[in-house]
This record gives sequence, structure tokens and C-alpha cells, in this order.
Amino acid sequence: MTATVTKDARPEASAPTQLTMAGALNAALRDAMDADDRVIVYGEDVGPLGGVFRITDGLQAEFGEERIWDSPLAESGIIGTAIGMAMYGMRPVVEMQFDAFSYPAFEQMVSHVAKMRNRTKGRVTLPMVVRIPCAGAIGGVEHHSDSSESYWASTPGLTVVMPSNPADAYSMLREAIDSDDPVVFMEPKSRYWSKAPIALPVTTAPMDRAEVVRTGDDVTLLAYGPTVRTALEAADAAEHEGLSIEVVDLRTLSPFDDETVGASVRKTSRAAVIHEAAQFGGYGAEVAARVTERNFHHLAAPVLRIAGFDIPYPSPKLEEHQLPTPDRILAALDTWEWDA
Amino acid sequence: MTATVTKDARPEASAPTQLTMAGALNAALRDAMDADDRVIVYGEDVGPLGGVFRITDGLQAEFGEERIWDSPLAESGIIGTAIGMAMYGMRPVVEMQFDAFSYPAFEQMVSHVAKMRNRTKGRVTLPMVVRIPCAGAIGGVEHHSDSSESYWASTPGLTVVMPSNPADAYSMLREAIDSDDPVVFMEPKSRYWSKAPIALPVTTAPMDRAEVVRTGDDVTLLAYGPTVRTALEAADAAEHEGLSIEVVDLRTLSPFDDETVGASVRKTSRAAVIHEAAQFGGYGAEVAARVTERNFHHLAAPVLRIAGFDIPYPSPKLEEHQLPTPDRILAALDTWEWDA
Amino acid sequence: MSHDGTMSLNVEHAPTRTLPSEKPLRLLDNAGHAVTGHTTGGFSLPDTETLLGLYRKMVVARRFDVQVTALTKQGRLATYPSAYGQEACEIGAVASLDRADWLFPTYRDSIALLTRGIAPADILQSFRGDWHNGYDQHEFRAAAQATPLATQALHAVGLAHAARLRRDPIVALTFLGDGATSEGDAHEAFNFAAVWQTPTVFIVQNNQFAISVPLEKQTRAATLADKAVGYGMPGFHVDGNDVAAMYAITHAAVERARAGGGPTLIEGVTYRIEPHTNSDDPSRYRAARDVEHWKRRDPIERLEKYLVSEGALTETLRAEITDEAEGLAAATREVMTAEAELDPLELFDHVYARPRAALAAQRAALAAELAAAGTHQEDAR
Amino acid sequence: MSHDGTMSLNVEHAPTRTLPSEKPLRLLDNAGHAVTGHTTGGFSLPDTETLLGLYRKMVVARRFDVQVTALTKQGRLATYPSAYGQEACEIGAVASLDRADWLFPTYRDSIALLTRGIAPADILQSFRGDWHNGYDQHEFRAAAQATPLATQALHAVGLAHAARLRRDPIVALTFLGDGATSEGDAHEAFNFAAVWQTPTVFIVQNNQFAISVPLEKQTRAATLADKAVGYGMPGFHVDGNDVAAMYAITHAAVERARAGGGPTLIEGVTYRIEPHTNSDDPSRYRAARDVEHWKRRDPIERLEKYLVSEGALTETLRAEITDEAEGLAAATREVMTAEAELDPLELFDHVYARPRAALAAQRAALAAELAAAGTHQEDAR
Ligand SMILES: Cc1ncc(C[n+]2csc(CCOP(=O)(O)OP(=O)(O)O)c2C)c(N)n1
Ligand SMILES: Cc1ncc(C[n+]2csc(CCOP(=O)(O)OP(=O)(O)O)c2C)c(N)n1
Ligand SMILES: [Mg+2]
Ligand SMILES: [Mg+2]
Repeated sequence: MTATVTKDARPEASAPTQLTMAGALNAALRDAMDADDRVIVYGEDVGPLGGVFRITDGLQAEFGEERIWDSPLAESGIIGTAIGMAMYGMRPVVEMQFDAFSYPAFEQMVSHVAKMRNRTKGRVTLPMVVRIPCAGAIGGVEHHSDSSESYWASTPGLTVVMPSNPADAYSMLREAIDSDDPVVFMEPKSRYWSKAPIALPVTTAPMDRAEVVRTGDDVTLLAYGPTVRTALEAADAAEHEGLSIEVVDLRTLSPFDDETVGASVRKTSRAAVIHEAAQFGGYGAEVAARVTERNFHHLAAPVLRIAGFDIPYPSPKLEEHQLPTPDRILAALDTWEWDA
Repeated sequence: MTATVTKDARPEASAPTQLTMAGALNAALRDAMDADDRVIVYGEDVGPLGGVFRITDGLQAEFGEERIWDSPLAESGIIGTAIGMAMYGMRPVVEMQFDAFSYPAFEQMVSHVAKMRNRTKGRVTLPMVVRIPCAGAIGGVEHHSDSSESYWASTPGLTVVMPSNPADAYSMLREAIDSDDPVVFMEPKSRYWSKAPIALPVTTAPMDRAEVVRTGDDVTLLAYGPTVRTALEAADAAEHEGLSIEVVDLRTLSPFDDETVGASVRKTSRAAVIHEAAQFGGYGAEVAARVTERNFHHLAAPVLRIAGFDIPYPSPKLEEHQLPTPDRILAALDTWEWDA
Repeated sequence: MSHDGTMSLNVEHAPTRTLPSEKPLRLLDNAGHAVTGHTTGGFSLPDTETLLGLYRKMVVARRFDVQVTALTKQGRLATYPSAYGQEACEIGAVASLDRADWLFPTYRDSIALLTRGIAPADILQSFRGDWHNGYDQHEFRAAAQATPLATQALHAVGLAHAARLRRDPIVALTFLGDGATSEGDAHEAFNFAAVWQTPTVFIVQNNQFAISVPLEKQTRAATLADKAVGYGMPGFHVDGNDVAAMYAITHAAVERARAGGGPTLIEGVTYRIEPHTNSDDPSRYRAARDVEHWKRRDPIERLEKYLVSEGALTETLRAEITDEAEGLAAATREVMTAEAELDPLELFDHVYARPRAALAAQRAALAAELAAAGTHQEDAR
Repeated sequence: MSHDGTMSLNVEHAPTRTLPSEKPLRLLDNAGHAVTGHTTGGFSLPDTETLLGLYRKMVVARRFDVQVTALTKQGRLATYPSAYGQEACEIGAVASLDRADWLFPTYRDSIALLTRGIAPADILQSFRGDWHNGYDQHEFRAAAQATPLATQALHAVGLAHAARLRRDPIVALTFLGDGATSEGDAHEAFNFAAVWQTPTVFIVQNNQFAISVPLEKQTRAATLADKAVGYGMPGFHVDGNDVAAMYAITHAAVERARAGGGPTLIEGVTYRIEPHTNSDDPSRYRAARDVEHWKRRDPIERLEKYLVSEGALTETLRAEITDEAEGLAAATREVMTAEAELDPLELFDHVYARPRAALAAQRAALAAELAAAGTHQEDAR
């Protein structure tokens, strides 16, 4: 393979500006492509359209069709060819348009992406990133609001991350692209347009760390992606009622940061995990199970799961009932003395 | 649609004979096909070969190629066409050759099989059964020993069952075929040749009930499919050491029988869940989480998960290390005072 | 069916092994003149009555489509994928079906469902965001509009095969987009249909785009119909803006399928005039003049010219059809402006046929929540 | 590559739009006579030296295959899918590659890996049950033997496209079975390769069976090569027991791909003489006389007859080749009889590049378990 250009230095830091998560992701892709010409981007509609969520906006004009292009419409094809490209030494960053449209690629993800490195005793690594605009709450019609994270997180060999804010979105996407492991990079669609002041390039905590984003004494809320904001809102509201809530942004679903979460839970002795996905077999089950395993004698109550009902994701006019809201969180905290 | 033949009566009961699980499944298919001509069977190699595990042995000779036939080699095609057949009024029973070879059908399973009834407010039901010879411990080479149950069980809309013995295999397969809901019917390959005396047709507990298969006072082992025998062996061994173990065969993974399990756990105040699949995000996480939620104040220790390591399933010569064994169960029970 | 009317499951033809005409087959040219010669592929122009019927359906469908697009812009629908300009494909294909035949549509094919007799409010229930599917599939023999691309093609094959096993002489017709032909499921559907010789007709509506991605990034085949030979089934490359050709060729395929002759792949070459959906911005990926070019190839105008030149489309008839179309548009406005009553508790009622205790508990929890918020009558169950 | 040796990414050909010859192309008939006329497809017989080289490789590969089947029956391997009878496809195809080209094989293609220079013990590591893949993929430019059908074809397309983006004039060749062509991934691979014009060569080894399922239940196409036209790529229908044809046609496809001419689909018609694997029972689904029929079409004997008739295969040479084959067989017996040393703790070491605390803890738990059982030295880490 011919030599590649890898610029060592990241672009110099700029003054903080208000940036949406969509903008941060776009900047991360641009900077990563600029820094390393092995980074290539493809998928459905990522070229001239800039992606249905405009995350790749302007990139084809800037980098040309050999660095970012529209593929045929076939997700298994996208992931399967990305495997081959990564084997060659590229760092493909591919997009699945919605969670549910990654399912045609399930076999390539589980039987190859997750297993390649182990199969070859580390001789073949797959440095690739699979971006998935994820979850619901955007009024999407059927099949546009699934939460697929538990499928990926329960597959050994995959690294699964989900940023909740623009700074993490930038930093974690850069880190995911630099990683030698394949990363499922889940982007909570409903938070694409949420803003924060950031100076780019920003480096936040490493991809495998959870973060305490609000300190509190009485309860730990474990949230990720779209539910971090919900948890923070609940915490603000609870403060008025004299309840002090700590919020941990899990950030990375696989691996799980037992240390940060454990420290918080041992402090508050109560934890609830919050996600949009259906409760049964959802990612919260793993969180509840492992937090309990490791901190049983510190817990005053069972780990609470505040999650979607065990039903297919509802149509737009009914989705509000499926989503965890600050009210639902507070109500659940109120009735915490179960089965005593 | 033209009239169909549905024989009401099941064949008369025979005298008990030693039957393998493979034999019981074969008999169930035969009896179901005999009782209802809407029952059709297809998949890869199910015809003249009788399936790679011989579960459909002799059925094509008996029922002809319009009732049971070999399809082209494409799993999404198999599930997708079965959906159409079920819409027409058939009761297709299709085979995925191994867990990992069901992955190409993942989109059809999750986006259609699981959702059809809900989408149509019950106007379209899909009475179909997807048989999956599952899990490991048969010395299979790569991709032949995955445990896929958590993918299915965490998908709302699917019913997921896994018998552990010949009688349940027969009874539950008949029930699954009769069910108006789509059923993922998982068959633990390593138990295909285990025998029990049964008089056919046998009717065991309904598909949504767990069963206490051994009573005990000190600990409840929650097992399913291949690990039921392992749990029973552990219980026998523990008895010599004065530990009284209750074993619950979960039988059905979705829905979960909270009642039976809860009663057992409240009696013993300790529970461990045992499965072959990797621990992280495995089905045991849901079991641990919900048993804890519902019985927290009855538990003397956290629900223990005795499961596979968080690695891709090993090659044949190393698989023994991945599998829960009676020894590993007993050792885990020995060191139960964690994190106190 | 064989001569004596019974259907054999073992029709043994030599596999079809010719390539479709590279020039799309057509029976009416863009000026509305009947075409002769080999571009007709040997098919003949349907009679005037049939064409008038198709014309009426297309006009009504167009008016409906325009109305729904307008309602969507007003925020009455969550989304609407328009089929403006694709009426010849949609109507030509679906009009060739019998009442007992099945249709497997995509999100794009609302007007085909309309033509099939389904009420606007029921078709649009999903796009309005009320529920995922709003019509009785068995009553209308029309499956839910599929979103996961190409997946429905397999359902059509399965249903057709089941019917065949029952000697029930129905046909299943499914629509696919040009983009959807790239999916693995399209391939598997073509192959299962051909191997099993199911009575399935595949209509590929090649409207040149998959959202923003043009055909040349989707395939390198000379025509999408060229794929048929690789499955041993007949393929037709058709002018998809010529409803006469779409109808004649689909009808022949449907009857061939009904007679046990197996599946057919028909590519209708057309154009998506509107954005992919209301949330799309086509200015990013195509030139307005391309759209103008295709607007000058309008399928309704083409047929209208022919019918007028034949003296078949009188002013009275035209007025009658306009009235019908406007009536439908008004009715659509009305139902889509009224809010549907939705019961959130129904979310739990259809997930499984067999009731689940855990789900009943979740239902009760939501009921309590709604009652506490005062937004819902406490549930009686 | 263009005339000046640089590769253009925008080679614009008219899409290929002809059907392959229905009669398989061949250069040598079953009696070992050189063929002339149109069944050669315009390809010419490779020179004698090349044919001798192919002969040697086939004889060695056959001996290896027979040896491994025997070892499997003795229980030294967990499973072994034999390619007995398919040597012309396997060797003809793989011998046409350069050292720098990549091979994407299936479980069936061990002898292709052998021909590529990989040591028997490394090829067989997975079938012996030691580890999932035993050779250095980058060193030999050979991917792991794929079990999930047709999935590797996409890897071949991706790798080829990456190389093309780098102006690296290599080719990726992948094998597929007849059964695997039914999978969605085969379709997606063909399509991506054609649209992107990647330097990929697809060799469909049509050995007539997918485990027990015969070709006619897999496709209704006249030939599997007929699929190519639906992707706008050239397709060749070849006598897969004629190594001369397989080599000549694959070589042409490889060089065309290398020059920027895009992918090719080659179907080699052959036969699986052995059971699918050792655990299969072919008596359930095929007649012994069919196998006998195909044994009389043995690819090695065919070439041998030709080479003998040409006076190229001397007794000395034959003896030398036999020696080489026997030497390899003996070496294979030897390495496969020795037990490999396996470290269970390695199970944790390659799952991720970035270490994980939870996995380290599980590793430690297993280490402790092994130490307690006395079967393993306590781990130093
Ligand atoms: C499996 C899958 N992948 C992606 C999508 C997202 N998506 C919806 S429509 C569309 C384009 C489809 O194009 P085409 O098949 O040509 O149909 P058209 O919209 O032009 O009618 C895409 C990519 C989807 N619905 N399903
Ligand atoms: C996706 C997938 N489905 C099913 C299987 C199980 N399986 C292994 S080999 C085989 C038959 C393959 O036939 P073919 O492609 O003709 O290759 P051959 O074995 O004849 O070389 C099947 C069904 C698999 N490996 N992968
Ligand atoms: Mg389109
Ligand atoms: Mg084969």
C-alpha cells in the first residue's frame, strides 16, 4: 500500500462558539479527514446531500469524491466493503441512515466486524467507525426511531459509544476514528440541534470513561445519549423539592466504566438507569445487573430502570408516552420503596 | 383462501419410550403437519437430507414437497417469504441452520416479524415459528456456536422459547406452531441427543411458564436450554456438600415468568442465572435486573451471573473454558460474599 | 392454469434467456401518438375505454397527491413521499390486478392504494403519525406500506407461493424503487420467485433517484430489467410515463403469473418530480432544469393528448373527472384537518396475541400516569 | 492501467450487455484434446510450461486434500470441507494471481491457500479446532476462510476499491459457491464492484450442491454467469474441470481488473465429489452414479492426458511431482498428529486493541481457575 498522509497536529484551538452536535460531528469528520487521508466516508446520501441529517454537509465539496461518496443503497454492502477497506489500511467512517436500517448489515457487524481481530489473533484489526443516527423523539414515522444499542453492546468485540453533547460528539468521534478497534458511534438524533459553546478542537474524557455531569447526594441517575438532558432536567426540578441528584453520563456503553459509576452509586446508595429503548433486555438490564453485582451492599433500593415500554416504538403522535421524561423520572423516584 | 384441513384431535398417546430431543422435535413437526395442513416447513437442507441435525428426517417422504421443501440458500429470503405465507394463512415453520446464520434475516425478524401485529392493530398476525438450533458445546468451528437469544428476547413483539428436555421440546413446539404469535424456537444443539422416556403426544406446562425442576432451600439456579442439565448436575454435586439447590428451568425467555421465579427466589433468597452466552448484555442481565427489582429485600446477595466470558465464542479445543460447568457453578456459589 | 383450469405446480418452461429491449417499450409517445414497430414489444394499445378508466384514475390520483403534499406543508402530516409524475407506473400497474390479487406497496405508493379503493384517511394514518398502518390489509388485499427497502418484495413472494400451494389463482404485485434494487432482499425475492415459480410481478419504479443518489451510482446495468435474466425470469424495460404500456405489459405479466407462468420483472422508467419527502432539499443534488425536462414528459398529459385526439375525452367527461378529483381532495382536506382520537393505552393491546402480565402492568402504569395528569379516563379493564 | 501506467478511476466503458455462452467455455475436452471453435470464447490454451505448473499444483493439492480427509476421519480435525474434484477451479483461479493480489476464500478453498504458499498446519488450524484462523493474512494476502456465506465477497470488493483509491494495481479474487449466490451479500458485492468498477474477480464454483440442495433448487437461471449482465459486468460460463480454461479466463479477468477495467464474474461448472464435510451423508440426496459420472470427468486426468499426449509429462517429472505430493502429505500427517499447545488465556488477548478492565478481570478469573485445577501456570501479568 502506498504511503499515506497523516498529519500529526490537530488544528489549532479556536475561540469558543455555539455549536450544535450536528455541527460538532461535521467538524470532527472534517478535521479527521484533514488529518489523515486514510479516513474515508461513505454511505447513503452522504455526498452532495450531506446526509439526511446534514452531518456530512460540505465534505464532498471539500475533499472530493475519492474521500467521500454515495454508495449503492445496501447496508450489508456498506459494512462489508468497509471491512475490506479497513483490511487494506483505510479508516472508513460509514453511515447507517437510521438504527433500523443497520439491521440488513447485522451479519457483517456481528460475524465479521466484531470478530475479525480475535479471529486473527490481532493480526487483522478493523479501524472503522459505523455512525448511526439513533433513537427517537423526532416525530419519525415507523422504523425511524428504534434504539439498537443493546444489540451492539451485547456483541463482544464491538465498542459502542453515544455522546450526549456537542463537545463529546466532536472529541469522541475523533477518538473513534483514531481507534484501532471498530466503533459503533451512535448519535442521538433528537440532540443533533442542541447547542453548547466549544472551542475546536476539543478533547474531552477518553471514550471509555463515564462522567459525572452533575453532582448530588441522594440518587445517581445513569443516563446516556438523549436521556442525559432528560436526567439533568429531572435533577433541576428535584432540587426544588430538596432531592439532590447526581447525574452520570455513561458516554460509552461498551466497555462500561464500572469505576466511575460504582463510586457514584456507593456515594448515593441509589441508582436509576434511564433509556428510551424498551426495558426488557435493554441496555439498562446490564447496567442494573452489574451495578448491583458490584455494589449490592451499598444499595438502599434496587437499581431502578426508567425505560421505554416493552412495545414497538410508537407512531409520532403517541411517542411522547414511550419516552422517559423528567416527570416520569421524578414519579419513579417517588415510589421507590418497592417490594419491601 | 381455500378451506384447510385442521384435525382437532392430537394423535393418541403412546406408551412411554426413550426419546431424544431431536426425536421429540421430529415427532412434534410430524404431528403438527398431520393435524393441520396449513403447517409447512422449509429452509436449507430440511428436505431429503432431513436437516443438518436430522430434525426434519423423513418428513418430506411422508408429506411431500408441497408441505416441506428445500429453499434457496438465503435466510432473509426464508423469513421474508414466511411472513408472506403467514399473511396468507399458512403456519410456516422455518429453520435457520445455526444462530449465526439467522443474522442475515435480522431485518426481517426485527422490522417485520416482531412488528406486524402491532403495526396493523392485530389485523395481521403472523403465526410462524423460526426454529434455531442454538448455542455451543458441540465442537463446532467458528460461527457455529453463537448464542443469539438476547437479540431476539430484547425485541418487543417476539416470543422466545428454549426447551431443555425432550418432553418440553415436543410440547412447546406443538404449542409454538399453534400460537398466533411468531415464536423464535431455540433448540440447544448440545442437548439434541439427550434422552428421556416420554409417551407422545405429551403436553407439558404452557409455553409462558417457568418450571421448578428440582426443589431446594438455599439457592435458586435459573437456567434455560443447555444449562438446565448443568444446573441439575451442580445441584446433585452440591447436595453432597450439604447445599440444597433449587433449579428453575426458565423455558420461555420472552415473556419471563416473574411469578414462578419470584416465588423460588423469595424462598431461597439467593439466585444465580446461568447461560452460555457472553455475560455483558446477555439474557442473564435481564434476569438479574428483574429478579432484583421485584425481590430486592428478599435477596441475601446480588443475583449472580454465571455466563460465558465477554469474548467471541472460542474454537472447539478451547470452548470448554467458555462454558458454565457444574464446577464453575459450585465455585461461584462458594465465593458469593462479594463487595460486602 | 393449464387448459383444464387446474393449476400445476410444475410448469416446466425453458428458462427465459433474452435481454430486454434497451429502448424502453412504449405504446404512446410523448406527443400522445400511438407507436408502432418494435418498441411496442408486441404489446397492443389497450382499448379506449380502458385508457379512459386509467386516465380518470391518474387524474384523481394526481389531485390527491397534490392535496396531500399541500397538507403536509401545512403540517397536517409528519411526512409524505409524493408520487407526482409516477402515476403511469402506479396506476398502470395496480389497475391490472383483480380484486382478489394482492398489492405490496412501499411508502411511495399511496396513490396505488387509493386506486385500490382505500379511504384517504386510512392510507394516510401512518404519515399523519397516528398509527403505523391504517387500513385493513385483508379487506383490500394490500399490505402495509413498507419502509425497510425491498423487504416487502419477499412478503409478496411468500404470499404468492402460499396461494399457489392452495391452487388459489391470485397474483401478488410489488413495487420497488430503483434504489431498493441494490438491497440484498430484492435479489432474494427475485430468486425465490423464480425458483419457486410464484405468481409475483415485480414493478421497479425507476424514478432515477434514491433520495439524492442518482441511478448511475446505484447500478451499472444498462437497464434494471437486465437483472431478470440472471434469475431466469422475463424482464421488461418500459417507458414508465406511458400508462398504456405499463398497463398492457403488467397485465400480461399478471395473467401469465396467474396461469402458472411464474414471476416477471418490469422496470418502469419515470422520474420523481417532487422532493423525496417534504424534508428533502433536491436543490443540493439535481438541477431544476432536469425536473423541467421531465415535467414536459408528464404521463397524464400524454394520455390526455391521445384521448383528445381520439375524441374520447369530451369536455363533459373532463368536467366530471375534475369534479371527482376535487371532491376527493375536499374530502381529504376535511378528514386530515380533523384530529383523530388516539388512545395511548392501545399501544399495549396489539403487540402480542397472547396477553402478557408484564405488559398489562406497564399498561396500568401508563393508565395511572394519564389519570394523574387528568388527560385520560382511568381504564376500566 | 492506462497507456502511461497510471490508473484512472473513471474508466468509462459502455456497460457489457451480452449473455455468456450457454455451453461452458473450454480449451481442453474431457479426453484431453485441445478444443477449437467458439466454445473457446476466443481464449487460447496456455503454454505447456504453464500447464505443467498447473498440473503439478493440482496433483499436490489433490494429495493434500485426500490426506486431510483421511486425517479428519481419524478424528484429527473437527471438520474438513473437501475440494476433491474442484482442483481446476481452485488452482486455475488462484494461479492467475500475482503475489501482491489478494484472495478471499471460503471454507471450501483450503487447496487454494495451499497453492498460495501457506503451510498446511496454518491452513488447518481452524478445522483442527485450535483457533479460528491460523495464517498471517497480510503476509499471504489471503483473508480468513469465510464461513458466513457470500460475506467475504464484499470484503474483496472493499479491499479492491481501497487499493484502487491508492492507485495500487492489485486485484482481489474471491470464491463463492453456487449456493452462496442466493445470499443477498453476493448481490450486493456484485453490484458494489460493478458500480465502483473495483478490480475484483468473482469465481463462482458451481459444484452443483449446497450441502444437499441441488442447483435447480438454487436458481432458475440458465447459467449462474447470466447474473453478470444485470450488474453491467462481463460474465463467463466456464468448464470448471478444465484448468486451462479456468486459468486463461481468470487470468484475463485479473489483468482486465488490474488495468482498471472493473470486475468479472466467472462461473466454473464442476462437482463436489466428496460429502459436504465429514459429517454429511450424501446418500440421502444424490445417487452414487452421479458421483461416478463426474469422477470420469476428473480435472487432473484431463490435463494429464493432454500433457502426456504432448510429450510434456515425462515419467521423471511425474515421479518428481509424486514425491513432492507425498512429501507434503507426510509433513501434513506429522504436524496434524502433534497436538498444538494452546493457551486458554489467549482467549482474552485479541478481542480488542484497547485493553478492557472487565476482560482483564475475567482473564484473571480463568487463570485462577486453571491454577486451582493445576492445569496451567499462574499467569505472570
Ligand atoms: C433498508 C433501508 N435503508 C435505508 C432506508 C432509508 N431510505 C428511505 S427511502 C430511501 C431511498 C429509496 O430510493 P428508491 O428505492 O429509489 O425509492 P424512491 O424513494 O425513489 O421511490 C432510503 C435510502 C430505508 N427506508 N430502508
Ligand atoms: C449465511 C450462512 N447460511 C448458512 C450456512 C450453512 N452452510 C454452510 S455451507 C452451506 C452450503 C453452501 O453451498 P455452496 O455455496 O454451494 O458452497 P459449497 O459448500 O458447495 O462449496 C450452508 C448452507 C452458512 N455457512 N452461512
Ligand atoms: Mg427511486
Ligand atoms: Mg456448492
